[in-house]
Amino acid sequence: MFFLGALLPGVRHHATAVDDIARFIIGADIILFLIVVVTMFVFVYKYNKKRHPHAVSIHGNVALETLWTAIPVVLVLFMFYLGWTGYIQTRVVPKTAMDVKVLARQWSWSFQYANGKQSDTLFVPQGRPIKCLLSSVDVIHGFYVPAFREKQDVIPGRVRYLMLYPENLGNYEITCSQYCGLDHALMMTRLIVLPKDKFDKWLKGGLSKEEISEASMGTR
Amino acid sequence: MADVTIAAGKSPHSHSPDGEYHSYLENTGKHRGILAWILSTDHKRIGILYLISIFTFFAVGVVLGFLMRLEMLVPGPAGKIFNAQEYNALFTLHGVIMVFLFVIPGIPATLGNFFLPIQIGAKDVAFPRLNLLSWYLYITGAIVIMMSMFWHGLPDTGWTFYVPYSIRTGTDVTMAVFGVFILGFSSILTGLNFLTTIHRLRAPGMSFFRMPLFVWALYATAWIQVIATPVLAITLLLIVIERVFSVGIFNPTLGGDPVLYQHLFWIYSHPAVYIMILPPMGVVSEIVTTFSHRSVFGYKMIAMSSLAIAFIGYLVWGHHMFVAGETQTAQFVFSLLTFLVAIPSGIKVFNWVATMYKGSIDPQPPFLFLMAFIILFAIGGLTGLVLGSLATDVHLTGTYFVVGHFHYIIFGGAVFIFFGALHYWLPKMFGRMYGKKTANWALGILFVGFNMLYFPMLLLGYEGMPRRYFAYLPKYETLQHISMVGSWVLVIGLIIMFVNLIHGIFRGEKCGPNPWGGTTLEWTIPSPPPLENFEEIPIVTNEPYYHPEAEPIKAEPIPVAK
Amino acid sequence: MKSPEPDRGMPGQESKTHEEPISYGLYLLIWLSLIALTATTVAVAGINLAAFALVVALLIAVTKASLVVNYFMHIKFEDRIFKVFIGIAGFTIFVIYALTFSDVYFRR
Amino acid sequence: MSEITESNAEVLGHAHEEHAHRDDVGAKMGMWIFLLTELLLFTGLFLVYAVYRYYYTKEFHEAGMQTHILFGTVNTMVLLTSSLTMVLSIAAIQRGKKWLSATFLSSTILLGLAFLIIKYVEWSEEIAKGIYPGSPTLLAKSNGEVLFFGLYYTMTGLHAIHVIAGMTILIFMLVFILRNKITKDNYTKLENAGLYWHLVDIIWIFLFPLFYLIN
Repeated sequence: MFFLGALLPGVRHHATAVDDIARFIIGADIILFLIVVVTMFVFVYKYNKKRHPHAVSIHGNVALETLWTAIPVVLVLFMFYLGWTGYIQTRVVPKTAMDVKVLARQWSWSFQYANGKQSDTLFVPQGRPIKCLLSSVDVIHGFYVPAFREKQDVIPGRVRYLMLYPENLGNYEITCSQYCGLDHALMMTRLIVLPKDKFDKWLKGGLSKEEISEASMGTR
Repeated sequence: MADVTIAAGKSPHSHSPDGEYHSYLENTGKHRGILAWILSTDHKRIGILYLISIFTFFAVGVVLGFLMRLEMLVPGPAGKIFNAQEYNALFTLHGVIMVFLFVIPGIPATLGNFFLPIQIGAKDVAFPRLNLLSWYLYITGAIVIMMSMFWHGLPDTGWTFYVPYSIRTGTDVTMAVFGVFILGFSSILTGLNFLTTIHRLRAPGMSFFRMPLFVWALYATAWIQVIATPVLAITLLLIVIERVFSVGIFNPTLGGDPVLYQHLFWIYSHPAVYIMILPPMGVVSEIVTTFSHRSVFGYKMIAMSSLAIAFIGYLVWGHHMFVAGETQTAQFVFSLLTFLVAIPSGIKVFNWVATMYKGSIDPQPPFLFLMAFIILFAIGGLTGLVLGSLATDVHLTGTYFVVGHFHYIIFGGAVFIFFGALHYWLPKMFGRMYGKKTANWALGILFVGFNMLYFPMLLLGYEGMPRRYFAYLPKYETLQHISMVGSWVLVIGLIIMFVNLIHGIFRGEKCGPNPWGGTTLEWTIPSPPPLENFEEIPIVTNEPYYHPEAEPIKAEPIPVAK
Repeated sequence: MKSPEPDRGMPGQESKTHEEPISYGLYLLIWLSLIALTATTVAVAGINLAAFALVVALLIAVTKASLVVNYFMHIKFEDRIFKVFIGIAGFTIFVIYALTFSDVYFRR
Repeated sequence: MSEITESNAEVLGHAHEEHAHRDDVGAKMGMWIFLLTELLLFTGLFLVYAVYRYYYTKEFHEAGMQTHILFGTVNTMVLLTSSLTMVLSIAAIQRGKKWLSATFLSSTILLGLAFLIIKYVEWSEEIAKGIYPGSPTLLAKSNGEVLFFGLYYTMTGLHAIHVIAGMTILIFMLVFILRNKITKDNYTKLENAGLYWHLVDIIWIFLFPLFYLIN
């Protein structure tokens, strides 16, 4: 389970928090799985009719049944707690957050900044929380940034939001996670985290293609 | 603890001393040939009609799924076998056929129809003609769905028919949705029939807590079918009304709320998962006790947890919509309830394993299917915990992880045990045994193929690959290829298994009425069962799963054979 | 009014309904109450009760429905299991509303 | 769920000792379960209504003013009366009065027809005003009103279909009474048909205040 980070390198902050929660749950899962499956195999071996020709009927054991109800209850309640606290952190909107309007349509994304600048790639400055305001002009789409472990469906007729905390420079995928028709699979774009000064320059329209690609080559 | 055995349990041949009787397979009615089957109101014949039709559609669904995996041969959009539109139709039809034509009717309509009346000591279900009608509705619904293929183009919405896409798309969604609507009524009528049968037609002495656990599971399932299916029916009808009469109901441009559609859809479709999984759970309880040759551990607990699952299945539909813009209150409530739903299912697994304790286990093919079930179902259930937790669900929902999880539960859980149930009961239904060695080999291949096919999906999902993509990024290629090869192995396993079973039905060795040493009522009558099931209605005087050879717990030290 | 099945306990007999027919008068009385309730709900609708209007209208509707269910549909005189069935459906409906509104109510 | 442990299982089983058995309670139980599914079917619609009424309280109010309270009220009375004649028909057959029962049943069918005619007049008036799904007049209105009328036509329309289905069943029952297939000793069919008719009535009892009495 420690390979989770290796499966999909994340950005710090929320992504690592999600991976930690997943590690805990999957770890508990593996232990539970082994208990059940190993016990089963032991029983099947030990009480095989060759070794154990006369069965013994046991109709139940209240203490045991209470125990194996109570322990999982506590365990899953703790999992719930982890999941809930991990989630609500991502819904907090800090005052410093920058608004970006995200418009989804069949089958492309477009991003609009406060100064009116439009882009089909999401450029964001490093270190500043981004509040993506999601809206759709046609059907339901899903705004999904795997590296950030963040996702939100984009519902037509409504504005939803999603918080991004770009801590590391880099170039990440944005995909559509809710089936939206013919080219659903191709509805992809990039999230590029630039250093703050480069971003400001880009926002004013002064950043060349080379500079952009160079800036976004940073660590992934 | 009972002091008397079941009346007919002593001698399997007590039914007909001279060994001559009319089995349900013989034609005794006025019709001949195929008419004798499609006009029969005998629950056993209807069960077999269902069995044939359901596995026909299963074969179609498997082919579609196989083609979907084949599409993953090349990553990019170029050089594909199917174009995007065709792939979208593939997964839509795969979902619709597998969910509505195979798994939901699945065990209840086939083996439930066949064995429910026998297991409670009845001669038929409460409404035999209604039973036949539900099969006709099933066929009608299936034909209507198939007609959508030849009308305006294959539906391409996914089996969930989410609005507004399902309202806007030009493909023939109306037909497909209407077909599912008809299937809903078939399902409702089956549920209604079973509920009345269980309440009214139990043999003398068969109190609720003497019913086999399979009957309990069907009882709980029937309640879900009856209470939840109408909600789906109306939801789908609203889509038809919206498409045909352009009435504004869910359409956001007219002020409608697409999320409300999702609520209504999942109010049915989450409980529907329990329609799929509860009957297999009942079968597991039967198989585990038969082959452990002892009574089931915690009978009441298992029976009650069936009802508990049926009930709390209604409380968690919102977890399909965590990222669909639910309010935080709803997210909190649904996530919490989702975790609590895990408990009764977990309890059942513990009970089954505990039933093996100090049993005398005879690992025949059905039992091996059960072991495969426990492994796969455990993986499915435990990955469900990752999805129930909000923080991780946000990352994983809508990805391959969900696809993997769902298939572990439904295919690895429900369908594997459906296969196990076929291996368990086909000798009873046809009086002939399949090749046991071949069955074990088929299971082994299925198990390997299954895990090769679906385990990579869990990893792909964590890597962030969304589902329903006809093209994918090159970085997913290795896992996709493993998964594709897994689908080939799986199909080979399926072919071996079905050939073996069908060969067994027609050419297999004749087997006695009770090849496994089962204790429920169906094992007290000859194989194949007589037309009337019971010559004399049995009188039940003890609890189910009474094994005369099993020693009570307070017996002398257990003799262990060296 | 007792359970409609006095003969249930006797094996060998078929279970048919042998209930005491309810008098025409009682049915008429129920119908009159239903008509009166309809008149009331129409009359009340004319008064401006603001938010309570819906509550009052629904309360009257529930009263009318329970009269129909209990007397016209004989549920009052049926086996307990029938009431349990209705209870199951009613509770499910309650759950469906409550949980849907756990989302919808907090949306604004 | 203590009902499940009912100890009368022993006696329940006897029902099929006779091959061609008759289980009236079973038949009624099946009917009730079917009615519950019908109830759940409309629950879905009422849920949609409830949610949209919550979203668009004002618009629903506006739109509700445009429905005909008179038609609604008269139709409620008609349907309630048809329910009365329905139970009277059963009460009559229980007492062995075949012709009285047939008369009451016929009046139920006629009242059902009256309901449909009034409904037809009402819908015609609305359509004449240009209010029907997809009409320019309706689309010019606010979203909430469009949804209200969408639901109005869907729900009353679906209810009308149930009335027609109910009448069809009742016509069969009338034939059965006249042919002595439904008698003093065997009237469960009629009872079940009546149960269906009452359910249709109950649904209308809820539709009425929700669509006609929003003032």
